[in-house]
Order: sequence, then C-alpha cells, then structure tokens
Amino acid sequence: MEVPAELEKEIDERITHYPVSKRSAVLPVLHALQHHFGYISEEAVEWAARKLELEPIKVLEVVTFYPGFRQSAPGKYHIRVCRTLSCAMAGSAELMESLCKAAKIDRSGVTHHHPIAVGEDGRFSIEFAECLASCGTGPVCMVNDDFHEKVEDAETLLSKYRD
Amino acid sequence: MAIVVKRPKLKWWEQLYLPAIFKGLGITLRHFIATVRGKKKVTMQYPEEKWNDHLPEHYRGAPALVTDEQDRERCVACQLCEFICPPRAITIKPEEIPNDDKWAKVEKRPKEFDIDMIRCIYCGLCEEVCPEQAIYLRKDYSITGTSRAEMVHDKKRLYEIGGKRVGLVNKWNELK
Amino acid sequence: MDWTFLLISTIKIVGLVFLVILPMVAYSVWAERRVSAAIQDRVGPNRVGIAGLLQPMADGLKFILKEDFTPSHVRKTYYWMAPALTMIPSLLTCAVLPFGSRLFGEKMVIADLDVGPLFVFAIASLSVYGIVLAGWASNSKYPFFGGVRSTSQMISYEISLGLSIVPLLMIYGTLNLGEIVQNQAVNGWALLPLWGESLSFQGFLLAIPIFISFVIFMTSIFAETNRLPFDLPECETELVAGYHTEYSSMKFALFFLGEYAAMIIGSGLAVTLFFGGWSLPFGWLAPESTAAEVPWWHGMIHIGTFFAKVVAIILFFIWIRWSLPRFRYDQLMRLGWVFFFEIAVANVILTAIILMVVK
Amino acid sequence: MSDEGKPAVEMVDVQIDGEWHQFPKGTRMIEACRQVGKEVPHYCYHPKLTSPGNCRMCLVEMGMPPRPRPGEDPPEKDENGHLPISWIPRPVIACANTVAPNMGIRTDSDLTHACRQGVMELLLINHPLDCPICDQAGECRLQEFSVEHGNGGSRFREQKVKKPKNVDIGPRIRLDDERCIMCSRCIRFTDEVADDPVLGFTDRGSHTVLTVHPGQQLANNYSLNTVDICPVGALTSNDFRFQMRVWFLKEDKSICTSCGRGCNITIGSREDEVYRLTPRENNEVNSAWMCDHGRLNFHYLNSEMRLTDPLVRGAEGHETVAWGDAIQAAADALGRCEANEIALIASGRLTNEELFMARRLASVMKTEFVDIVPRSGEADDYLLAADRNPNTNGAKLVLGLDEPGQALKDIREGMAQGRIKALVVLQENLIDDAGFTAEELGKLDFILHTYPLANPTAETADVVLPGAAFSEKRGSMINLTGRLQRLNRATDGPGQTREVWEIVRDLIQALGGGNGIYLIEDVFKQMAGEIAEFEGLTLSKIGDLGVPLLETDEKIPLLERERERVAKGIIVG
Amino acid sequence: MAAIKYLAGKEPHPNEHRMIFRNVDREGWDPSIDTYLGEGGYEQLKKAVAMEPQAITDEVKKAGVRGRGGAGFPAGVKWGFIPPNNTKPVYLICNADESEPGTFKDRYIIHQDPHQLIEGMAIACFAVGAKLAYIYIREEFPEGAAILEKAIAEAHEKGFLGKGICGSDFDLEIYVHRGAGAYICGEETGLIESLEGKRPYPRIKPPYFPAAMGLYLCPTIVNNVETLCHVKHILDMGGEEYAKLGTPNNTGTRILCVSGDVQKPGYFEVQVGKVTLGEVINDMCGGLKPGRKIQAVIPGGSSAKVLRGDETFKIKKGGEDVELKLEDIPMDFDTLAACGSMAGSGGVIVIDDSRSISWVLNNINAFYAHESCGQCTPCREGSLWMKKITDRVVAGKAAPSDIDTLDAVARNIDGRTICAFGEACSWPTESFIQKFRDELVASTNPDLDEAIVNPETELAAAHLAR
Repeated sequence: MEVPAELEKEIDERITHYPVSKRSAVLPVLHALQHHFGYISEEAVEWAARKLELEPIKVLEVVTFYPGFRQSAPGKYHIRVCRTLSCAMAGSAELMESLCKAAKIDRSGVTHHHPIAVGEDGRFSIEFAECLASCGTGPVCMVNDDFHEKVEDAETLLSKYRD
Repeated sequence: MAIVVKRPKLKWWEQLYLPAIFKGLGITLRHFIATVRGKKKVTMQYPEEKWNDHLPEHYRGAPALVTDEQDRERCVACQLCEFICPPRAITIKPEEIPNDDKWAKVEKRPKEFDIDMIRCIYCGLCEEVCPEQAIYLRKDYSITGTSRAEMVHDKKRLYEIGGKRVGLVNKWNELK
Repeated sequence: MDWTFLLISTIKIVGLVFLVILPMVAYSVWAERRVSAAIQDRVGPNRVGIAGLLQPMADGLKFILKEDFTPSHVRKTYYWMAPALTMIPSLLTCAVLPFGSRLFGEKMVIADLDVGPLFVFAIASLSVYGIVLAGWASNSKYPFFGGVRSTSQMISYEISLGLSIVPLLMIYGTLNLGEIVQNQAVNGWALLPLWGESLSFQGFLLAIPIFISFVIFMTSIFAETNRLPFDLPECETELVAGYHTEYSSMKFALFFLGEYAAMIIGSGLAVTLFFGGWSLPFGWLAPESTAAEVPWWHGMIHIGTFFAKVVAIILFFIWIRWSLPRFRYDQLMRLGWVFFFEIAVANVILTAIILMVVK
Repeated sequence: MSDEGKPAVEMVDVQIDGEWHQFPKGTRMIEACRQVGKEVPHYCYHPKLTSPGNCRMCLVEMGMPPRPRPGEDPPEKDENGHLPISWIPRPVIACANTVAPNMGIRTDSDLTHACRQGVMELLLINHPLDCPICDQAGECRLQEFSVEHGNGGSRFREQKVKKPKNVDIGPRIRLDDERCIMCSRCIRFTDEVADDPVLGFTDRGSHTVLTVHPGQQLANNYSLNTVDICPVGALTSNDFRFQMRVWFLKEDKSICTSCGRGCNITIGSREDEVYRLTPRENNEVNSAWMCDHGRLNFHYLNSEMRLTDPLVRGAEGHETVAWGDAIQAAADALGRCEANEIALIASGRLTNEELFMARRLASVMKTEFVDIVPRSGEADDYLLAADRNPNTNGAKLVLGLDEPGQALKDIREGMAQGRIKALVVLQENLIDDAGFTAEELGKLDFILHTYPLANPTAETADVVLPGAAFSEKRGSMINLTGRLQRLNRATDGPGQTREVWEIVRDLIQALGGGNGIYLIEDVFKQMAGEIAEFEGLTLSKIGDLGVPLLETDEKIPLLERERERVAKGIIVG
Repeated sequence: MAAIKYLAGKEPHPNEHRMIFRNVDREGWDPSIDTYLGEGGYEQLKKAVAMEPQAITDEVKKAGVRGRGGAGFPAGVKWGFIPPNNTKPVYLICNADESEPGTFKDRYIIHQDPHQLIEGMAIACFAVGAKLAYIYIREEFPEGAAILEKAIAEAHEKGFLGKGICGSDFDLEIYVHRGAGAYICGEETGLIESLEGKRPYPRIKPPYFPAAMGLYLCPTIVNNVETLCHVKHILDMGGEEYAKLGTPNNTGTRILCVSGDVQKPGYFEVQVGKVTLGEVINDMCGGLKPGRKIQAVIPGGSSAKVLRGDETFKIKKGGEDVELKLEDIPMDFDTLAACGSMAGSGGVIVIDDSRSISWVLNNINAFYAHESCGQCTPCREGSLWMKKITDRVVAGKAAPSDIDTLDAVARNIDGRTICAFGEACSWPTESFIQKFRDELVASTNPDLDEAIVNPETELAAAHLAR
C-alpha cells in the first residue's frame, strides 16, 4: 500500500486538529484513507496505527465498529440506501430491488459481516444503510458522497453515473 | 426430619405373639405347599433359559459408550460420569481433537475411557448425568473375565458393547 | 472283655453316627436349602444329581478341597481345637438316644444309661466351649461377640431346658430314655395321651404341664442349637458370621456339621421325650416291656418310625427358621430368664400337684 | 495492610439490606457489600482493573436521603441519626459507584433479583452452552450465577449468533468467541497491567468479537493471567486445556519457586499429579498475577525422569537400595573424611528448614565449604526477578552466606587440588547448572547427591537420593523483598521420594546420633532457637500470606504501579 | 425586519415561527459568510465577547431553552455543571450526529445556515470558557462537513474564530470531526469516546459526567446543533424575551420534522407547545393520504414511545385533570412526557392504518439491533433478540407467547443499561406491545405456542440429512 505524499500531508494536517491526543485523529485518518483507497485494508489499518502511534488492534477495533468504514473494496460508485422506518415506508425496499436490478447486483450473499454487494462489472456496489437523516424526503440514498432524495426511478439515478 | 412412629397398643393375646407366629407359619407353609405343587414358578433356569427377551426396557446392564448414526463419538470427555460414579469405576483421560480432524469442531473427546466392571454397581448414574447422551446402560449383564485387567472395559470394548444410538446431537451441528 | 459287646457297640456307633447322623446332617442342609427355597418361591439347589440330591456331596467335596486357611492373627491351637469341640459333643449325645426298640435282640441304643437326659445335657452343653473358644481364638471382634453371646445364651436356656423336662421325669419316674419310650409306647405319648393308662382324668390333666414343657423345651432347643430365631451368636446382619467368621474350608464345615448334628440330636430328644420315640401311635406293634423280644421287622419299623419323627421335627426347625425373624438380644435374655425359667418352675409344681392330688 | 500514619479516612454510614454499616469514603458499593457478606454477582468488575460497568450483573437498588424541594423541611433523622432513604427506581451498578453518606443499598430486593435474572438470561442466549466440553465448567461464573440467579429455562427460540471458535490467539492461549460475554477483563488486563494491548473487540452489537489483531499474538509473559480472570471459558490455557476437570483438582496454597519473587500460588493436583498452578492474591507480593514462566514450570514434577528410589553405586552401576542402607553408605563414606575434606553444596531452591539442616550437617561434618549455586536470568518490569533462586535470602540468612556462589570457586579449587575429597550436593545439578564437569566430579572419592530428576551429576554420584520437589514438601522461604512465606505439600513425591530435611536429618543421625527432630515443626523450632530472625515464629504463624522478615530495598515494579493506580482511585486494588 | 421571501413551494406555514430556520429555503440565500454578515451575522458574538461569560450563561438559563437533541435538558443548567474550581481546559462539542430516525433538521441548518451554528458555538464557547470546540458531524453528511469546514475557514478569515476574536482576548478553534455511521455517537459520552479515537462505548455515569469528566477527562459541554443555534437568538432577544416564546418551561421554538404517511412531510419551526399534533398533521402537513386514518404516531424520533391514533390521554395540566385526544396534544416536552412519550428530537413519524404494526416494529428493532454498540449485556443481547422475534412475527412464524417474551426482553433492557440507548431500543417495543398487542398477536400463529420452534434443531436436522 502506497500512501501518496499529498494524502499524507492532508492526514498530517488533520492530526493537528487534535492537539491533546493524536489518537482522536483515528476517524479523520481512516476517512482520508478510505476516501483515497475506497476501503480500509489491513495495511491501511497498520499504516494508520503507525501514524498515530497506536497498537493496530486499537485501530481495527474502530474500523470494525463503524459501518461507515469498509474492509473490502466497493464498486466505483457505492450506493447506500436508507432502510429505516420513514424511508422504508416510502418504499426503500422497492428502491433497493430496482437498483439491484438496474445495476445487475446480486444481494443474495449479503450477511451481517458482508453487508456490501458488488455488481459484476465492479462499477456499482450497494448496501442498506441506517437512517440517512432525510426522513421527510424518502426514499433516499447516497451514491458515494452524493445525496439523492425522493428517488423514484433507479435507472434515472444510475444514468448519472454511467458516464 | 425425624418422624415419631406411635407403637400400637397390643392386646394381651397379641403380646404373647403366638397368634402372629402361627399366622407367619401359615403364610410360609402356604408358599411352601404352593411351590412344591408347582403352582408358582418365578425362577428361571439360568444358562438354559435366559431373560434376554424379557428384559425390561430400562434394564440396567453394563454401561457402554455409543456413537451416533454417523459413527461419531458422542462422548466429549466431560468427566461428569467419572465424578458421579459412586464406586469410582470410571476413569477418563480427555484429549483434544486435532484441528485437521473431520470432527474438530467439537474439540474434545476421550483419549482413554475405562470402566472397571469389577467396581461398577450398575446404578445408572453415569447415564443419568451424561449431558451428551453418550453413555448408556445396555442389556448386557453377564460380564465375565478371567483377570482383573480383562474386567476393565476400555474405550474400544465400550463402543463394541454400546453400538449406535440414533438421535440428534447438537454439538455436531455445523451451523452452530 | 466282652468282645461281642464291643463289636456290637462299634457297629452301633459307626452305623448310627457315620451312616445315619452324618448323612442326615448333610441332607438336612440340603433340605434346609430346598425348603427355604420353596417357602420363598424359589427353586433351590437342583443341579447336582436328581433334584440336587448330590448337592451335599458337592458341598462336602468343596469343603475338603478348599485351602485350609489359618489367619495369621489367631490363637492357633484353640483355633484348631474349636471346631472339633463343637462337633464332638453333638455326636456324643446320640449315645443315649434309643433310636429303636430291639433288633435281633439287641437294644437299639448305644449306651442304655439310666441317666439319659442328664447325660445329654451334660455333654451337649460342652459344645458351647467350642463356640466360645472359636470366638476367642479368632482374635477378631465379630467372632468374639459371637462367642460371648453364645455363652450367655447357653447358660440362660440350659436352666429352662433342664427344668422343662422335670415334669416328664416326674410322670415317668425314670431317667432311662429307653424306659420312657417304652412307657409312652404302651401308655400313650406324652403329647398324645390317647391310649393305655393315659386315658384317665389324671392323664388328660397332665397333658397341660406336658404341653407347657414341650413349648419350653422346643424353644430352648432352638436357643441351644443357635437356630433362628435365636441365632444371635452368628447373626449375619450384625456379626458377619459370628464365631466362625474367620473359619473356612473343613474347619468351617465342622462347625456346620456340629450345628446340624446338634439340631438332629435335639430333634431326637424331643421325639424321645414327647412323641414316643420309636413307638407307633395307639400302641401298635408296641413291645410289652423293654425286656420283651421284638421281631426283627418290628424293630426295623421302630427304627424307621424314630427317624421319620426326627425328620418331621427337623422340617419344623427349618420351617420356623424361614418364618420368624430374629430376636433382639435383650428380648432373648428376657424370654429365657423372666418367662421360661419361672414358667418351668411353676410347671414342675403344677405337675407335682396334679400327681399328688389327682390320683 | 495497616492504615497507621495515614490521615484518618472519613467514614460514611451506609445501609445495606436494612442494616447500617460504616465504610471509608470512596469504597465501591460492591466492595462494601462484600465486606458485610453480601456477595454481589459480577463479571466485568475486577478489583485490580478499571471498571467499565458493562456486564450489568452487579445492578443493585440504591437510595439516597430525599432532597427537599425549595421551601420544604429537610427530612428528619431517626433515633440513630440516619436520614430516611428514598429509593431510586432505576437500578445502579455496584462496581463503579462509591458509597455516599446515608446511602441505602438493597442486594436482595425484587428489582435486584429481576435484574440479575434478566442479565443472566440475556448472557446465556448467545452462549453456546457447551459446558461438557468447556474447560471452565466447574469454575465458571456463568454457571455459578446461572444456578444462583438464572431462571432455569430459556425462552430463546432463535438461532444463536455464530462466532469464531477455537481461535489460536497466542502460543499459550486459545479463544472461543462464542463463549465470550464481552466483559473486557482480558482487554483491560493486557492494556493496563501487562502493557501489551493486543486484544480488542471488533464488530459491534451482538456480533462483537474478541480478537487479537491479525498477525499479532497474545504472547507476553503474563498472558495466562487472562485465562484466570476470564469469568467464562472464552480464554483457555493450552497447557491445562482438556487435561483435567477442575472439580477433581485438590487445591493447596503454596508459593512459586521459579524466581526470587515467591508469587503466591494455588497448586491444583489430583492423585499426586500436578495439573496447574494459579496465582493466589497477595497484595504484598504478586497482586493477583503470576508470570507464564513460573506458571508452566511444573511439568518436570510429572516427568518420567523422576528419581523414585535411593541408589548406591555398586559393581554394575547404580543399584536400588533401601533408604537406611543408602544413608548408612553415605554416612560411612563421609565419616571417613577429615575436617574440611567435604564440601556441602546446598541450593537456593531449598526451604529454610532444609538449609538449616544442611547447616547442621556442615557442622557435623566439620566443613567450612558451604555454598549454594546462584542462578539468574533476565528480570522483566513486572514480577519476574533476575534471581531465579526462590530462597537466596534464606540461604544467606541460614547458611550465613554473604555472596552466594563465592565459595563455589574455593570448592572447585579444592577439588582440583585434591583437598576436597567428598561432596554433598543437595538438590543441585552441578554439571548443568553450575558449570562443573564430569571429570572434575569423577576425581572425588565420594559424592552424595539428592535431586528430583535423573541428571548428569547423578551419573557421577555414589549415592543418589530422590529429593522432593517444591510441590511435595512443606517449609518456608524468604523472597527477594524479605518476606517469609510458606510452601505446602500438594502431592506425594513418586516412589520413595523424601524431603531433603528428612534425608539430612537421617544422615546427621547416622553420623552423630539423635537430634530430636521428627517433624518439620521441630526443625523450625530449633531454627527459631538458633537464628534470631526466626525468633517467635512457627510455621503456622507464617500464615497463608507470609510475614515480612528482612528489610530489603527490593521493589516490585508491578505492585508499585498498581499502588499508584489505587491511590488515584482508578482501581480498587 | 423586511419580509423574507422563500423559494417557491417551500414557504413556511403561517403557524410557523421561523427563527433558526429563518434563512432556510430563503430566496437568494447561500451559506457564505457574506450573505450571513449581510443579515446582521456575528453581531451577537461581538456583543457576547464584551459580556461576562457568566452573564451569558445566566441569560441562557433565563431563556430556559431545553436541549433539542432528545433528552430535553435545560442547556443553561448543563453549562453550569462545570465544576467552579475547574483548572482543566474546557471543551465544547456540537453534536451534529443526528441519527434519530425521523429527525432531519440539522441537515438544513448545516447545509444552508452554517454560520448561525458557528456563531452560536462561539458564543457558547465563550460562555463556558472553551478554547477548543468540535463539531461531531455524522458521516452521512459529507457535503455538510465540507460546507462547515468552508464556513469555519471564512469565519477564521474574518476574525470570528482563532486568536483574539473580535478584539477580545478570547481564542477559539472549531474543528469538524466526521463520524462514521454509528447511532451511538449521538450519546454524549459515546460521542466523546469516539472523538477520543476509541470505540464509541458510552461511559458510566457516575463518574464520567461530561461536564466534569468529558473529553480527555476534562469538563466538556455537548450540545445539539439546534440548541447551539438558539444561543445566538437568546442573546439577540434577551433571555426573558426569549422565554416568552412557547409555553412556560417549554420555551422557544423548535423544529418539528414530520415524515411517514402524511401528504406533505417536512420540517416546521413552531413555538414549543403552541401547536398541537393535530394541527401539525392535518394542517401543516396537509393531512393523511386520502381515506386513511391515523393508526399511530411516534412523536419524538423512533425511540419515543408510540401513541395510538384512537387513544385519549388523561393528564394533569395546571392542577386540573384534562382528557386529550391524540390530535389535541400540544407539541411540548412536558405534555408529551405526561402522555407517556417524549418530545425527543422532534421527529414525528405518522403511521396510517395501511401499515402493519409488526412490520413497523420490526423495522425499528432492526435499526436498534444494528446500532447497539455491544458494550453492556442487556442491550447487546436484547436488541438482537427483539429483532429476531419480530422477524418471526413478520414472517408469521411466531406464537402468541412470543409477544410476551418480546415484552419481557424489552423490560429486561429498560433501565438496566449504561446509556439511554437501552431505553431507546426497549421503549418502542414496550409501547407497541402495550398499545398494539391485539394487532401483534393477530399476526402470530397460536399453533406454534406448543411447538418449540428452535431453528437450530431444524437446521441441525437438515444438516444431518445431508
């Protein structure tokens, strides 16, 4: 795993936000790494641990706790569909189904430990997320960092990311 | 708790005990006559006649180990039978099932399992205590041998006597 | 030296003791086992020979072949002596028992003493030495207890035993057992006064003390022979096997034999005193006097009668054993000293009164 | 511990189950309850570790005096000066909360019982319930509290959460995640005490899994303590695993003899076989821990190499003889020697009593050549000491040695020059442990050697006697901090093994007549008469936790740190 | 104030009282500092740094503003908990980890009016003496985080942050800290742990009350986004004036987020207690979908206890017994608490009679089972157990007795956990069973009561058959 200098510089800057304890920077560092690499690999965990002078297990503990961190590579565009009550009432299950169909993703292998399903072509991956905090405009989903409200049609949504 | 038993107050003729004695003699005489006349027959002529067909369902014969229908050891060497055995007839040496074993999931099995049949009193506590339903009292009752060593049933012998016992054993459940 | 007397006596001793009493002992053991089995709805020994009749042989063989083991902690001399001391008195007592009238002119009794009952008691009580000695010599606690119990039991019941037959002696006026039997043969058995002289008011009246005597006598014989319900010297539940706990093989067998022999002699005495000995009821085939000639087949019948009666009494012994539970030791002593002793004395007086008043 | 010299601690009145007691301020509720005999069940709480309060087993009902509303009269005190208690409807954990003035605690109320029952049920739903296989069975808190507080049945009809089983997380430890109840004791131990934070939780919620970081191992010298503190069978010791059920083990209090620390231990044995050593709490020596090195250093006790009978060299090598003959042979040979022709090499592994007998022997044999074999290794910053002899201080005191090992050089020199003709070696393997050579020893006229195991030195000895090992003898030792502690016998040695003091006593007797010693107590009595430091003591007065005997400036790093944490109130201690 | 024009179709309802949301959906409004300054931005900060910090706290106390995060604890009182003899640094954390299902107000504040938050935070920091503050923003708002960071940089530039703010000797740094998708980080001690770089396991209280032992074991104030925004307005209006808004003890305005089965879900800033639930649903949200009836309402985020549509509530108000219908409940803290629920975070979820109650409960339980941190036993084991039971209820594989088990499990969690998550996850179940037992039992199968439904046995049998 090669961490580009630019990224490392950004990470170092982030670390300065926590003058009391370097350890606090675990989340920002991991976010930066995930943003760059798409997921947090074992090496990334160790790199972060070295960077923050922590035992690797302390970083792994954090990585595995948060659903926001992925330990396996997602697709180029990672879709998160809200499944919590308001969105579910607004039809997020149907949305998930149509998205999977449109992006050709098979979610049958999804388990608690592997919530992410990646499409055959690797372009799209998808998972259910808990509340994305836009309950009034359900069903909602996020594609990478883009937020989409009142998603009616899966194809329209995906077309924006098909290049 | 102690219970105080009140002795019945006896009449004077009862105190002589003679009526009771004659009554008793009468009873034994009746049995004697009945037996002599061949009216009663309980005794079985052992080696020629055997009980095998008449053994009750829960007859307590020799204790033995059983496998399940896939020939897997049910015993996990928990040593509870060794603990409960009143005459201390059972000796178990547990071992770890090696990781490459087909049944490694269960982790533990008996390496040695000896029941000293000279000591065994056929009480059945081992069967009762077994959490894996691995030890059963079978119907074998004529356990003989010509040396003390021969009377100690080892694991192999115990499985020979025991045979299979069908039924679900949760510990093998791969999904668990 | 009267060689004929010696020869005949030897024949009688050998014949009676070795050909009759000992086999009888053996077979009473067999009978004990078979009868007890029958009473308990079992089969009993039935494998050796027809109906297990050879079982006593097998047992005997086993006893003989077993290792004659002497524990290291015993007092050896006395330990060895004890079984013999139990066996011998039992066999000795049979010397005075008239087991028949006459056969070929010879009295069917080994020693026709005039003090028959006294001889019996004197010798029989010697057997307690064997038991006491065994208990003491074994040098372990259960035999010791057994021995001690045996002593006190013997002493207690010897008295009532002796006193119980005094009424009979008073009635018959003789101590010669042969004459007592002859008397009964002619004048009705002590317990069956239905012919001869006993068919009188006094005769019937005397039946009362005689019956009392009989009960005391029989009970005391049980106690004397250590039979259940008075087998406290060897009671298994408390003392393992009592005085013979430490014995095995033939030495043990001697105790066993002695015990059963004592039982047979006791039965013989009971038969002689209360059931008219070798005589048949109602004076059938009874000789006129002890001196009278008896045809040989009469003699044979008399011998047969005697042993038949003995066998009946033995069966009664066995029957009692498998019917009644064992006494507690204090109950046993109480029975002997508080009841039987007093009753026996009173019985003597009662007999005396009857004999004097009702003439 | 004595509280003398410390400022008086403020005491507070606390009502526990209706009875008023006094406790120093700052006492944890759970400890207060324990002190008055009300055991509060708990899993995560450990007095030597921080309290995260996560198991929720120690929930109790708590109450405080009512706080008057503005304008209301303050509540009145009763005749004993206690305020009424208004009970808080929500239960609180007893492990992390401290007592407060006029506080009320109910450990036996309906709510408390309901909480315990509820927590037990929840702990058990995803627990595999494989007690027959699990090594912890018999000393499992889950089992114990389930019997005490569980409701006896399960309403759980779902499928249990599946987690990794039989995970190899270190050379000495095995992990079963399904059994884990996430009390985090092991994590806290490795973080706070062992300073080797390799354990951690991954994932979350019901799926939380205890793990070591991939590629790392829980391998520090204190790793097996995690097995001790694991309240369930999640962590098991590879060494003890499946060897013996704990309910068969006879437990005897003793001390570890693998280094000079003298950690207090419990020896678990069955039928004269030692199965495990576990630490025993002693806040002056080892807190509640011990090192893996000491813990596993007992397998030689059950070894096939054990000497079982006295041996005397005959025409065809060593022959088994009776004890009396062996002692007589030794006495004959030693009796032929002049003063200072014999050297006595005792051992720092001997008890004071044995050393005392050795001292007697030296004076009977009229020799000045007395020493022990020093033994050292690397010390760590926790418990393990550099001095690997458990009783160096005892040897110094009893034998009067200044510098152990000093006289060894003289002895070797004397041997080389032929001045020393005979050697008495008590429980030391000179060839392997003290650098002696077989040739050197071969030159001597006579060697008497006692040792538990067959060894090269025994090969050269004329009389070889089986001497008892540490679990097979009674006696006392003085650890590096100068504390006199007691060994107790847990097993009988194999064959005809005898304790060294018995052997030496018999030898002295054969050399010079009776000495009035029949019991180890007699030895101690005579020792107390001759050595001032032991005056007034007896073996039984030493007690299970030992008594301070000598002043040394030895510090125990682990204890120092622990005391610091106690002072800060982080842990109870 | 000149009339503010809002974007077409997003005009506030006449019943609204827009204060925090004044600039949300406003025509010509953007989140830049210039726009903000143009509307009198940072004036209050300037005013504040000239005041005594204690005076600000007093104003806030006077205003009686209650925490908008869920618990409704008065913010001023919270600030006052910092030990008076404190020598350690003080931290302020803005809790922007808005994860309560049904709540979505923070999103709009952060996205559209970040400077309002920053100004509020700066004032609060000044009041409590904090020199370092963090905005803990949830991972799902990447855009919000960027906007905030940009806003912070702008404020820095203009001297509203950094050293010597507005000419005073007050220094302040605010950093944005992104979470990673954990609901538990909304719990203040969990948030602090997360911010310390650990697993967000909530701490035990006592001894870890944040105001005394918070971030890095120093006094720490954790406030919700909306709460901090109010600070600015309190200073603007003055505490007493502010307290006149709303109803006594339930002062100010609050933002209600309505979702679920209504015609027009959305957000409404209203004076606390001045609007009833009925008005919110029927009036502001345009009522239910045609032909539907209210089956249930969750009035304060998914962890609030559910209210049944046809329920009536007997409560005491001003010493009098009143009976309220669901529609008549005023949206304030105290009345909702008296009705057995809570105002919580202001997320109102309306459920009409087309919904299956067991499905709704299952969805909520799945959320809490997923979000349980797993630190303490009852919630770790219980939340998943509840979810598994409701899974079966939904699948029709449950027996009526399972409903009792479900209730018992919830009660085993309630009140016995380290943090309030225990209540959050058990209250929905408890209240749904209390109010909709018949509906839940109706979706069970009484035949299964006797049969021990143990999937393990079934699975094991299937495994053996292989």
